[in-house]
Amino acid sequence: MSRPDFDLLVILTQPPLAGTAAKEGLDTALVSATFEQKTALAFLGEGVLQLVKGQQPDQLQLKGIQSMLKALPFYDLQAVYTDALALQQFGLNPDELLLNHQPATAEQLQQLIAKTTNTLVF
Amino acid sequence: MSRPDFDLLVILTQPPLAGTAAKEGLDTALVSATFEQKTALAFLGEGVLQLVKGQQPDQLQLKGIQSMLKALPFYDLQAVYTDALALQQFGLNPDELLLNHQPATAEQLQQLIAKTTNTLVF
Amino acid sequence: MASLHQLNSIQKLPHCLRLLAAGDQLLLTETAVTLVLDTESLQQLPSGVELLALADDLLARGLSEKLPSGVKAISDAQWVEATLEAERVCSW
Amino acid sequence: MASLHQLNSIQKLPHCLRLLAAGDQLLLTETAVTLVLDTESLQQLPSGVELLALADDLLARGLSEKLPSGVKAISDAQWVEATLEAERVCSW
Amino acid sequence: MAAGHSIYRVFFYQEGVLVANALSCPPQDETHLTEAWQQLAEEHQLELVVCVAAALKRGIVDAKEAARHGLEHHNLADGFSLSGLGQLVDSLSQADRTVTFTS
Amino acid sequence: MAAGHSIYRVFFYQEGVLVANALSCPPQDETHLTEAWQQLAEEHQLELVVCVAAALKRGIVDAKEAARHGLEHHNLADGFSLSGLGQLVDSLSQADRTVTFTS
Repeated sequence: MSRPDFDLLVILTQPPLAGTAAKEGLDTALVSATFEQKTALAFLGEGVLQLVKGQQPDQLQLKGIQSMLKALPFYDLQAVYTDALALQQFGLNPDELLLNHQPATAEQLQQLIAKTTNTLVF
Repeated sequence: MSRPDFDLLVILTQPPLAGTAAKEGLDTALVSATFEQKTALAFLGEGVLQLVKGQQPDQLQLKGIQSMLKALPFYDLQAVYTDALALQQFGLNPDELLLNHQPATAEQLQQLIAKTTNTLVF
Repeated sequence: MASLHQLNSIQKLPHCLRLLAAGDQLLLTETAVTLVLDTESLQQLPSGVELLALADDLLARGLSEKLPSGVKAISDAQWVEATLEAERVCSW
Repeated sequence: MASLHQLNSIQKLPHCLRLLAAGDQLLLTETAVTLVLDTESLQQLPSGVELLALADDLLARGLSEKLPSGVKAISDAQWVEATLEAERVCSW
Repeated sequence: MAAGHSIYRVFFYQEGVLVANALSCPPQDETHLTEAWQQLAEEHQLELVVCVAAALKRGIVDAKEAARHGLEHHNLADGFSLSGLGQLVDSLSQADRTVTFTS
Repeated sequence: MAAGHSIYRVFFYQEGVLVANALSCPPQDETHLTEAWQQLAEEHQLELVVCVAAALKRGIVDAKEAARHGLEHHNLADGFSLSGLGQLVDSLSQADRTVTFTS
C-alpha cells in the first residue's frame, strides 16, 4: 500500500443525544489530532443530523457535541466528510449545516477507508 | 373494551444470545403466569430464531433460553405466537421449530395486542 | 382510541411498523424523532395512524422548525394525557 | 486483500453495506450470523465481497447446518489469520 | 403528578438498574440521574424498586447481597430497594396504566 | 497468541468499561467476564487499560478516584488500570493491527 492519507478515520453514525458514543468518538478524534496523528472525521447515516444547526440539548438537561464541533477548526482536524445519501434522505442542505464539510458518495467513503491506516466506528 | 383475552403479552424481538433481554422477557412471562395472570408470548422478527432447534450456546460459554422454552409446557403459558413473515424471511419451516406455537400474520398480532391489557417488548 | 405506541429509536421501526393498526397513535421520542425528516420511512406508515413527536426531543435536536405537516408535536403534559386516553401503551 | 469488515449486529448492516468495496471481506460475528438465513439481505451485498461467518457463533445458534453455499464458516484461529492478512480491520 | 395522577411504583430492570449505582460520577455539567431519581422519589413518596437478578448481574449490590456474595463493598444508592420480578407483575395488575421506558 | 503474535494492550472504553466492575456477580453457570480477563492478563502479561472518563461516568472508580470524588467505596477490579484516551491513540499508532470489538 502506498503511504496512507490518514492515520485514523473516526466515523460517527449516531443521531444527536443518543448516549455517549458520538462524544466518545469525537474525543478520540481530537486526542488523535492532538497527538499529531493525521485524523479524518466522517458523519454517516443518522450521524449527519449531528450537524443540524440550532440544537438545544439543554432543553433535556443533556449535552450534545455541537459545541465541540464548533471548536474543531482550532484543532488540526480539517478533514470532515458527510454522507451525501443521508443528507438527501433527511432533506438537509449541506450549506445549512455546521462545520466546513465535504459531502461524499459511498464510493468516495470506501476510498477514504482504503487510504487510512485505522478506522473506528462510533 | 370487552374483557381482554390476556393480562400480559410479552414480545421477544432479540435473536439468540444477544445480551439478556430475551431471558429477562421470558422470566417476566413465567413470573406473570405463576402469579395466575393470563399470559401470552410472541416471537417477532429475529426473535423467531430463538426457536431454532439444536442450538449449542455452551460453545460460547453462554446460556440461551432454549432450555427454558422447553420447560414452558409445565407452566400455565400455552399461548405462543410466531411472526409468520419472519419465519418466511428466514426460510424456517414452523414444524421444525421448538415449542407448540401458532404462526400469526401482522394483522393477527395487531389483534392480539388489542385484546391484551399490557404488552411488554423485549 | 386504541393503542399508543412509543418508539424511541429508529432501529426498532421495522417491528413497530408492522404492529400498528388503524386508529393507533405512534409517538416518536428520544432519537426516533429524527424520523420526521425521513420522508421515505414516513410513507410506510399505515393509513389511519396519528403521528406524534415529543416537542422537547425535537427542540433539543434542532428539528422543531423542520416538522412536516403530518406530524403533531406534543408537550410532556400532553404525553401523560395521551397515555391515559389510550386504551393501552406499547413501548418499543 | 483490502479491508476486513466485522459486523456483529444486523442493526448496523445498512451502514456497513454501503462502505463495502469489491475485494473486501465481510465477517459476520455474534448475532449478525443470523444474516446467513436472510436471503433478501444477502442479495444486497455488492459483488466481489467474500462473506465469512464465525463457526462458533453459527454453531451456538443452531445455524451451522443451514449455511448457504456463498458463506464460508471460519474458526477463531482463521479469524486471527484473516485480521493479519487484511490490510485493515473495520468493526461496525 | 401535577395533574393529580399517582404513581404506584417505579420498577428498574434490564439496563435500567444501572441508574441505582451509587458510585456513578457523571461530569458536573450533566444530570446526575441517580440523584435526580432520589429527589423525585423523596418529593413524591415514590417506591423505587430495582430487579435483584438484573442488578446482581450488572454489579449493583446492597449491603445484604454484598455480604451474601462475600464482597467487600456495596453500591446500591439510597432510596432504591432490591426486589424480584413479582413486584413488576404486581404493578402491572394493580395500576390503571403501565408505561415502559426502554433503552 | 498461540501462533506467536503478541498483544500490545487491551483498551476498554464506551460500554466495555463495565467489565472492570469488581462487584459483578453473574449467575454461577455464566462466564464471569471480569475474572476471565484477569486470568488471561495474568497468563499472557497483558495490559488492561480502562478509559477513565468512560469509567467514572458509569460508576467504575479506583481507590484514588473514589477519594477524589468523596465516595466511600471503590470497585475497579484488580489487574485493570484507569488511563486516558491518549493510551488508545498510542496503541493505534504502535500496533501492526488494531482490532476493535464493539457493543
